[in-house]
Amino acid sequence: MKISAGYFTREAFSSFKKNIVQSIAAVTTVALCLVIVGIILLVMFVGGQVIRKIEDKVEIEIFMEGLDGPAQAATAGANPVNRWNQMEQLGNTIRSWPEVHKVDYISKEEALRKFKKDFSNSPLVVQQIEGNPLPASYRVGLNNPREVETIAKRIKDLPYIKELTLNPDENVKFGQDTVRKLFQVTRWISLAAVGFATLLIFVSLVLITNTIRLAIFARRKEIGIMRLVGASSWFIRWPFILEGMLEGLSGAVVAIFVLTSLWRTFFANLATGKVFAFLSFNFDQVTFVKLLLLLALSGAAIGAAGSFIALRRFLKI
Amino acid sequence: MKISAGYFTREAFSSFKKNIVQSIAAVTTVALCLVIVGIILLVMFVGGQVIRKIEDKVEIEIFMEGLDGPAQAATAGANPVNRWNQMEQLGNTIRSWPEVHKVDYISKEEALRKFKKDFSNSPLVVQQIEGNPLPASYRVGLNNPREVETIAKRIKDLPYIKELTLNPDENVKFGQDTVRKLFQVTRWISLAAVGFATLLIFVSLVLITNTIRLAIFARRKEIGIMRLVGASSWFIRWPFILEGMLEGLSGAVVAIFVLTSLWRTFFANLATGKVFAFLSFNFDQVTFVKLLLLLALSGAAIGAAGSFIALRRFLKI
Amino acid sequence: MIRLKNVSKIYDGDKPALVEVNIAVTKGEFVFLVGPSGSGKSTFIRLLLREFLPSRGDIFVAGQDVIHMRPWKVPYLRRNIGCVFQDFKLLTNKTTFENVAFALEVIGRSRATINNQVPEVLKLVGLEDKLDSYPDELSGGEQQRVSIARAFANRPPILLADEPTGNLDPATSLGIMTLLQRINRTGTTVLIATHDREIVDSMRKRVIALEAGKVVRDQLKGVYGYEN
Amino acid sequence: MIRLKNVSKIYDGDKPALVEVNIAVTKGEFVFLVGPSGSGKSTFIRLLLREFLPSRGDIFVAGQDVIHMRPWKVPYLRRNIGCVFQDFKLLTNKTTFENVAFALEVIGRSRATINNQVPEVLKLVGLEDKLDSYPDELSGGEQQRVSIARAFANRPPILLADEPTGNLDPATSLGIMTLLQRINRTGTTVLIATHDREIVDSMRKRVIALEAGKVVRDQLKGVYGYEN
Ligand SMILES: Nc1ncnc2c1ncn2[C@@H]1O[C@H](COP(=O)(O)OP(=O)(O)OP(=O)(O)O)[C@@H](O)[C@H]1O
Ligand SMILES: Nc1ncnc2c1ncn2[C@@H]1O[C@H](COP(=O)(O)OP(=O)(O)OP(=O)(O)O)[C@@H](O)[C@H]1O
Ligand SMILES: [Mg+2]
Ligand SMILES: [Mg+2]
Repeated sequence: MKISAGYFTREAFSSFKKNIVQSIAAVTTVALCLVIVGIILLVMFVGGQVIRKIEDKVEIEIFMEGLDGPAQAATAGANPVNRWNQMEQLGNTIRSWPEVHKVDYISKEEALRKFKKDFSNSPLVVQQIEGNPLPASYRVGLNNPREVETIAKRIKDLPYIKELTLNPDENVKFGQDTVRKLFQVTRWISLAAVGFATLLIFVSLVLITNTIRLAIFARRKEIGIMRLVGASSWFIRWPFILEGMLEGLSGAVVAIFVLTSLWRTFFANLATGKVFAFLSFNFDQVTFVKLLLLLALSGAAIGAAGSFIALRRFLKI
Repeated sequence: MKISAGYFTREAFSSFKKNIVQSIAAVTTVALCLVIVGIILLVMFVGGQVIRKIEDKVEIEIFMEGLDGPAQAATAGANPVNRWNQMEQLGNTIRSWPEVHKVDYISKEEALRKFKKDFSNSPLVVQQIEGNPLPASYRVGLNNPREVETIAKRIKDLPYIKELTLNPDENVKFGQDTVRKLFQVTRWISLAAVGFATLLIFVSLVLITNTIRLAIFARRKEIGIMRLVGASSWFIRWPFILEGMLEGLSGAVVAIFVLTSLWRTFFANLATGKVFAFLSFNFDQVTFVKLLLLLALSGAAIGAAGSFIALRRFLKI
Repeated sequence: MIRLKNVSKIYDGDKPALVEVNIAVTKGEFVFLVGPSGSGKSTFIRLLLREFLPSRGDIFVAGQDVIHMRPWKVPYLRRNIGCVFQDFKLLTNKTTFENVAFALEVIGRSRATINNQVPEVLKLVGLEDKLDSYPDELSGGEQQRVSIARAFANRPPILLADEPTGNLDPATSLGIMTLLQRINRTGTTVLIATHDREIVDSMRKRVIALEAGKVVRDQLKGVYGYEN
Repeated sequence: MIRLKNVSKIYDGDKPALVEVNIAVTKGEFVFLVGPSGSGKSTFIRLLLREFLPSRGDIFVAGQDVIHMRPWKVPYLRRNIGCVFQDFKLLTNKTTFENVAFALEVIGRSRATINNQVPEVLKLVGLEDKLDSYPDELSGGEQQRVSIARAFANRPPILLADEPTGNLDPATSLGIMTLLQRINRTGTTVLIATHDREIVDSMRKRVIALEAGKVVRDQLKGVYGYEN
């Protein structure tokens, strides 16, 4: 058969124009649905980063009794130089684990400074403190905060740990209850967000195919006539599919335009603005452009698929 | 004219049945949109309660130097009984303010117990504490946490406050920076949620009227014929409007069914479930039923309005 | 009853569909409108129904100024005119019965009257056993007869018919024409656009002939009159 | 070319539209199908097009078994049949030109051929100045002629016409009939359902008469033959 792609394309465009009411309806539907889905995806992305930032605050603290550098170590009895070395070694060991993101050393002085600041309301307490009774500590940050329990357990099983902390179970801490609760809450929020996004995407699909179905339903007579004049199924189908793609793509372009404006005036300010500055999340352009491309592609695909599905019942002989 | 409501109703129902494809499309669209809007409203309601719960944790602390009941007061010099009375009076005054929700007294003993618990990792610190250097304090909870700054200022200006706290600016505290940031964040989240909900409602309106418009557009010939046979605008309009109401209402009923199921399996569990138990928000049935009624009403109204609007261009003579 | 004064109608294109038409039809007349395909017969009828306005000229129907009429009054004008459309214009979602009943519902007839009159009217056009068929379950001629039945169901003072027998066999056509003549005798003004030479020639009524939009002949007791 | 064996068609209702029809039309024949309104003429034609299947019986068109045909082959059958539909079945979204062109696009004709042939075909039916009009900007007779033009545009071996002159004046009708006769002489099988007594009587071709779905007459050089 000598059916040219040119004919189908011409047909699709002219039909798009001639059925402008239905075309506009389809384009609007696609655009609005994609805007909503796009916003949800952006919010989920930003929210995900915020949650990660919050989760990243989860750390393991290791309190080490009366040790603060070789000099003071001398006062702590036993073999001070040896214990100091053990402490260094402990830090290095932990730092070498791939799951560990950073290991910070808090000296006794730092601990005391922080204590004095915290109790500035109770000068009597501060007055009573003599010398520096606070222990030095390591703060261990993890790449994946969810591994905190495993890593804490592994730290407790390290050599020297007993000597350094005297009582590992007490002195290797990660705020167990709060952390568990935090992860429960964040997981719950993530699940709800994913659920809602999935629902929205599903709803969008239904609404878009619905609109296209209605548009094609209104043209069922036309399709019947084409059949009677001897047009094959694909000959009828192609222009409709291309028209659907055109509608989907136009809708996606509108959605992309809206999302970009929203992004410019809103989300982009978030990163630099004061409100969320402390979260300082970053959202690279690449991800955004990828999202837009995904939207455009989905728009075209949904439009085409919608037309294809809607046509089925009218193309039975 | 002897046009009976019966005729219009019959027409509306029979047209709903005869144009079942369009009817189903309209009902689906209404249902899906209302489900989404309903979920957003529920989430906003629950989220609002969560935010309030978090904001309610904002309290003003008043630290009072070396005072803990008439007995110990004696050791603090000056006129101990008098100061004790002043303290009682302070508590009562604050408690009498309408903005204040509760005033809790934290005695010196309680403060010490908490201190010891917090420093269980540093036994040396606890060892060094002699007697009880910690001050007693009031914790003031507010009805509207956003008034915290005003109330704190008012407390600082109370009589006796200087004698009781020595330095009101230091010892009347409410975590100023954190509180400000918290309120900024919660306000931002609320704004975003309201914005998104508004957008969703707007989108729903457009999508629903779109679908109805398409359905009516497909029947423009029919409308033209009715005109030519001498039907007045309202004679044509009524069945369409009733049909739109029927579609909207059916959609709302479906949405109500879906939302109720969701509510049963999901939101209701939240209140009792473990995850959010610590927030223990309550969501009374009345609010939920009100929401459902609102949805049903909106469904019918949107359907009717959508039909009315869509008809306009076809009813011009 | 029907009066056109210098009426011209030019559609978007250039060629006019009607040119300076002056016609007066008095109450109770029976008129044939003839002319070759595309000569403006349907345009003439649609102007009387105020489906659209003429480009120039004045039109009066049933004592009303069709052109300067308020839009909301148009339905009342149309209720005075029964019209058989060339393309039938049946409501595809309604059965034969409902299509005819619609013309009565529009003027607020009671259910009882409708249930009574509609089958009667449909019997007159020979469709008594097709009451519950939808238009696309009817043959071409049957659809045409539904359109005819609807046009006179509410006994309008004016009856317009655009090619009412184009899809009917000669016998049925004659039956319909006899029916229209009987309706005419009760005082109804009847105007029929037709190509049916046999019928025009045999009935000998007033004939208005159009050609390219112009009235070329207006003859009492005329004939179809175009030679092959 | 066309063969029906014991074909009956009963629509959902009770009364059959066609009863035990046995007809054979050979290649190059010219046949009139006559009968009163509702006698089954359109049903006959629609069966040949496989718009639907008969309730009983066998149908062969252009050497193909219409009933046991694979669905995907139906379009190829239809490309062998040009059909003038009683209700025209024009694509309302396409102009006169595009409507006729569609029949050629369907069989994969090149743009150049189409641009060349379509105006020629439309000239044959007298629509050379309506190329860019949409169906609802055409008079009834003009629409009918577009349908006729589309039916023979791709020179099909079989031409079916359902009431092709119902909306045409006698002169134009005669022109169309002469045209169909000319097409018939080039070897095309032509079958015309019609109510036009004048034409049937003057042309003296084979006449098949239906009545209530039954073939009551099949006569070479026949006449319309129903008495009023
Ligand atoms: N809506 C329209 N837009 C443009 N031109 C139109 C329109 N309607 C009709 N015409 C043109 O006006 C002319 C007269 O049309 P009209 O329908 O009045 O003819 P007619 O006498 O009824 O013909 P027929 O006997 O074929 O029905 C025709 O040439 C037609 O093409
Ligand atoms: N889709 C259908 N469903 C039910 N009955 C139908 C259907 N189509 C046609 N009929 C009935 O079948 C009978 C034959 O119809 P058909 O259209 O074949 O008649 P016809 O000879 O073409 O008549 P006309 O000259 O009026 O066009 C009629 O009584 C009609 O009501
Ligand atoms: Mg006409
Ligand atoms: Mg027929």
